[in-house]
Amino acid sequence: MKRLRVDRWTGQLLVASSSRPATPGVAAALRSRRCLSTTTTTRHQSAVAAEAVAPIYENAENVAPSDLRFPPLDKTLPANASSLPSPLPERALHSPKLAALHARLTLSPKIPLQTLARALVDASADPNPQFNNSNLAFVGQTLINYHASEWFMMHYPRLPMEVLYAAMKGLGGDPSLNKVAMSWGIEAAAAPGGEVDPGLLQFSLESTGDSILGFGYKRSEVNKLQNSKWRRGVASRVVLDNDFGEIVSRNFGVKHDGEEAEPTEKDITSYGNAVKRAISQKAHANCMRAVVGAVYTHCGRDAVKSFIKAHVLSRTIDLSKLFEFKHPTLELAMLCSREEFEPPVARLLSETGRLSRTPVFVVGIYSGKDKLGEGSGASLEQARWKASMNALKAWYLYSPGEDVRMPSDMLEEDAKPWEPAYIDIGEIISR
Amino acid sequence: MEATLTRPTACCCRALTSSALTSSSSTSRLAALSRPSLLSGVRQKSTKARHKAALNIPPHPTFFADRSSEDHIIFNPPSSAPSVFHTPFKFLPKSDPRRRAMFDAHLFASSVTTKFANPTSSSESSSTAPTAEDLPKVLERDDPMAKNHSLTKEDVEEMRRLRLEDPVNNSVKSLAKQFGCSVMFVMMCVRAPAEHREKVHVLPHQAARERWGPKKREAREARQRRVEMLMKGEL
Amino acid sequence: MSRALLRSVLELRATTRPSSVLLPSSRTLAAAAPATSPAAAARFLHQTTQQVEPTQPQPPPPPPPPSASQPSTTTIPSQTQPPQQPIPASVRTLLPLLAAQPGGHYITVYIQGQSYLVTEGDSVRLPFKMPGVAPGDVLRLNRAVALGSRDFTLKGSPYVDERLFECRAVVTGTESEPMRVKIKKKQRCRKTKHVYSKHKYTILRISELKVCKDVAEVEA
Amino acid sequence: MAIKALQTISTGRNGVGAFILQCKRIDIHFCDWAGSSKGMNGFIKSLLPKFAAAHPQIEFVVSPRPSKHPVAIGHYINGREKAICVRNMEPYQILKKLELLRDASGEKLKVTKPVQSINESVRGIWSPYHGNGMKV
Repeated sequence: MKRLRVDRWTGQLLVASSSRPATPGVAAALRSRRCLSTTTTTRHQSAVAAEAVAPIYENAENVAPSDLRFPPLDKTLPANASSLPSPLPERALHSPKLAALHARLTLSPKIPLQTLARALVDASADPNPQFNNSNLAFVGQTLINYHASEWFMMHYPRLPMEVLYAAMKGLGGDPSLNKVAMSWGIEAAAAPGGEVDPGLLQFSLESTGDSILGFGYKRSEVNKLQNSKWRRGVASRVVLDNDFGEIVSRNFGVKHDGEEAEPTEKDITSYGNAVKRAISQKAHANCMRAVVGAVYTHCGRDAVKSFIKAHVLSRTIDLSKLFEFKHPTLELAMLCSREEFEPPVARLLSETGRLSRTPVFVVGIYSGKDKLGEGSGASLEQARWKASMNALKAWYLYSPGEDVRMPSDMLEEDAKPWEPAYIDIGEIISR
Repeated sequence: MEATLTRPTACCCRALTSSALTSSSSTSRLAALSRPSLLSGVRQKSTKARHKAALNIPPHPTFFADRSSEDHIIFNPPSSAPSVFHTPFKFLPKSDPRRRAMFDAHLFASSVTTKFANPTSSSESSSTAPTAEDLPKVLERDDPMAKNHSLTKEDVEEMRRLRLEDPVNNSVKSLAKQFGCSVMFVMMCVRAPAEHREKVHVLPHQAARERWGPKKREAREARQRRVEMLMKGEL
Repeated sequence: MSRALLRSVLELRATTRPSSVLLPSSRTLAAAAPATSPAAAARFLHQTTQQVEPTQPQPPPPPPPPSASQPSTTTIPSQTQPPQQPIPASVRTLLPLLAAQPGGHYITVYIQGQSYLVTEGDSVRLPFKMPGVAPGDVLRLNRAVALGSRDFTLKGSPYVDERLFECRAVVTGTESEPMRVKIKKKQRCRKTKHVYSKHKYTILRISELKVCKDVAEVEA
Repeated sequence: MAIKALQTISTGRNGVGAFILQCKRIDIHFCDWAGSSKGMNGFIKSLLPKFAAAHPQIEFVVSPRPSKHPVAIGHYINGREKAICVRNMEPYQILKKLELLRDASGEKLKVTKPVQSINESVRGIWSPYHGNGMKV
């Protein structure tokens, strides 16, 4: 992971005074913030309980008698609230949904409700970085991807880079974090606005906020890559692309690993098409990352590590289903030659129904006397392919053990001296 | 006397006389008499009144494990396919604690099938279990010429010239036989001229495909998809 | 053949010292009464509401307070432990092998007389409603008949030694079955009596299953 | 590059790592006029404050529903609802019903197996081609 002085600049995220830009060091500078046309209520975000700014209330006299019998539920709604892009931070203290979400995640009392309310405001709802969750989401994403990549590299040191990217996306990517946010009971508001309940996730389906989230550089040849058959090697993905090896694109618009998602005319109007689902998925994922960023900002490094371990790393992902091979037997032979094992030989372990319509051959791949893998198939060729694939998976999915120590464990006080971990020399590059 | 569980070798020839009937126990004899199907008097699994004794299999030895008074660990590898998360002993890196602690190799290999356990297992067990060498090789193209690496540059040039000059007579097989190398090597060195490929391979191939009916075409596509699924591990 | 294999291992005098990680004995969650929640003693049986008691004054909890997985765990004085028998030799040598095997572990836990074969992350539906527990409580299950990995099985007589494993379950809630109707009718009598029943069952999630890696340390 | 990667999404299990109460909101409707809502009105005055304080993770919405029977509706994270009509019930009976809503997970009621798991089998699925066969 690129080195980042995370603790230095999260402090200023929250007390976002207008003088300094919110997040220096992000590759693409955020759009210059447009200071809000000061309406009668000036908005400012502060970690400490917001001091009372007296928004103007409708005076109660001219309210019709029937309203008296059923007084409006939300008294604190100022008259001009709907003109603001997102609810006022002070309203967070009176939102039952927000308090319920705070308690449901058993967040520490050090995290104020205003920060949680801010985590629920997406960049597409409120472009002003001082009031949306893009900064917190950026911190959260850095931490989640750091802990996830560390977990994978320590537990499965021989994973090929492509499979590591797929595993990282399976654990910390948008689809997975969207499911985590849903499992927290986060509901989305139909449309963003100042009058919305601060406990709802606010993002707009039409105007996509252009918050750049994550590392990676904009490739100049991005359209060539998508249209023609240009090859994008793994090395270039490590350097240029984001944490999951996907192309970073300037205009936020919805990208699924490169192909341009042009919503047709019909798509834009009907609710629930692929583009809108992707926008909602990204908003939920960013909200979850913002909560992780808030936990880090208020409770520190250990708290966020246990939070990520409890909510993200505890999810299961079957790594053996992420592999797709092209020439398994050839690759196994190259592996054995590289490691100076005897060349692999396929042997028939057991078979049944050779002349019938549904034969089963169980083939084992042996290197000298040792058995590397075993596979069964309807034909000898398929069984041999499967056996060599299983042998390769057994090689790539080697694990030192569940309780292998991680570099981040060294940050605790009484950490034992570090034993060098096993680092693999790399996967087999074959034709 | 151990007898593997196989179908009882009841001969079903018709010529058996009724004497076979008297040998079976009295109760089943009455049942056999009453049933015309058993005129031959032969008792088979297919007949309804089969003998229950054949199904009376003793329970698995582990049920008789000595009810010792203390906890004990038994070693009972399952009869199932090995999982890819069990790294073979050979694949363990040198620094791995499991290798350093000198675990006996066959213990881990045993998580595969003990029947075909690794020959390095302790001596008395190898007498029964076949070693790796006895198992028949699969699809071994022991093409003796495959590993002949004595061709020089001139040979390759000569081979190219011959091939381009007269692709029909100097076919890949004849060149391989002539230079004593594998067919794959010849094809790697030289490619037939375009029109020859067109005439001999591409056109007849396309012509054959046109004659295919929908069933055959779908079968071929299904076979192609099956290979893709296999490579994705879905099959 | 497998007997010979086993004997060869037992004679294996090489010191099997895989990289051991200290069992977090620091956590002093006392072995709860079989299968009832540690917080149960603090609540009467028919107390229905979930009392969010302040946890007793334990040593000052470490600064990061959000223990997401155990919101309300209180420690109760554990009743007298069964006399500590010494750990048998076969277990001492083979348990590290069992613990080191990849591919996960399974355990047959006993809850109120019923045995459940579970792995980590399974959800168990008990055939009864457990009184005095609320969703989110953590139970320590210490009665197990068998504990094993792919090739090795630790069989208890009749129960496995509690110190050799740590199995925790979280109460996720109480589900009820669909309404069942029992129609009671006698022949030649038109009166039919319908008896409706809808029992409630507690659902547990096995949140943690750890096999102790280093037997010597457990005995210390 | 020989090995390509397939995309999957990880699955989370409530309780492993972190436990989240599935009931996120309970709507409580009462009526000042209806006699059947007498118990509910008493419950709201007496027991509801303590119950709500004990469960900060549940959002309670109390609103009148004139000339209708009192009802408690639980909303769950999987988007489903459970409504319980508490007409003519005493406050303590209503408290029991609210606890039922709190403990429920919102899933449809069905008979399930005692143990439900998504893990691979530890000892693998039996196959006739492995192992030594059974000596008879």
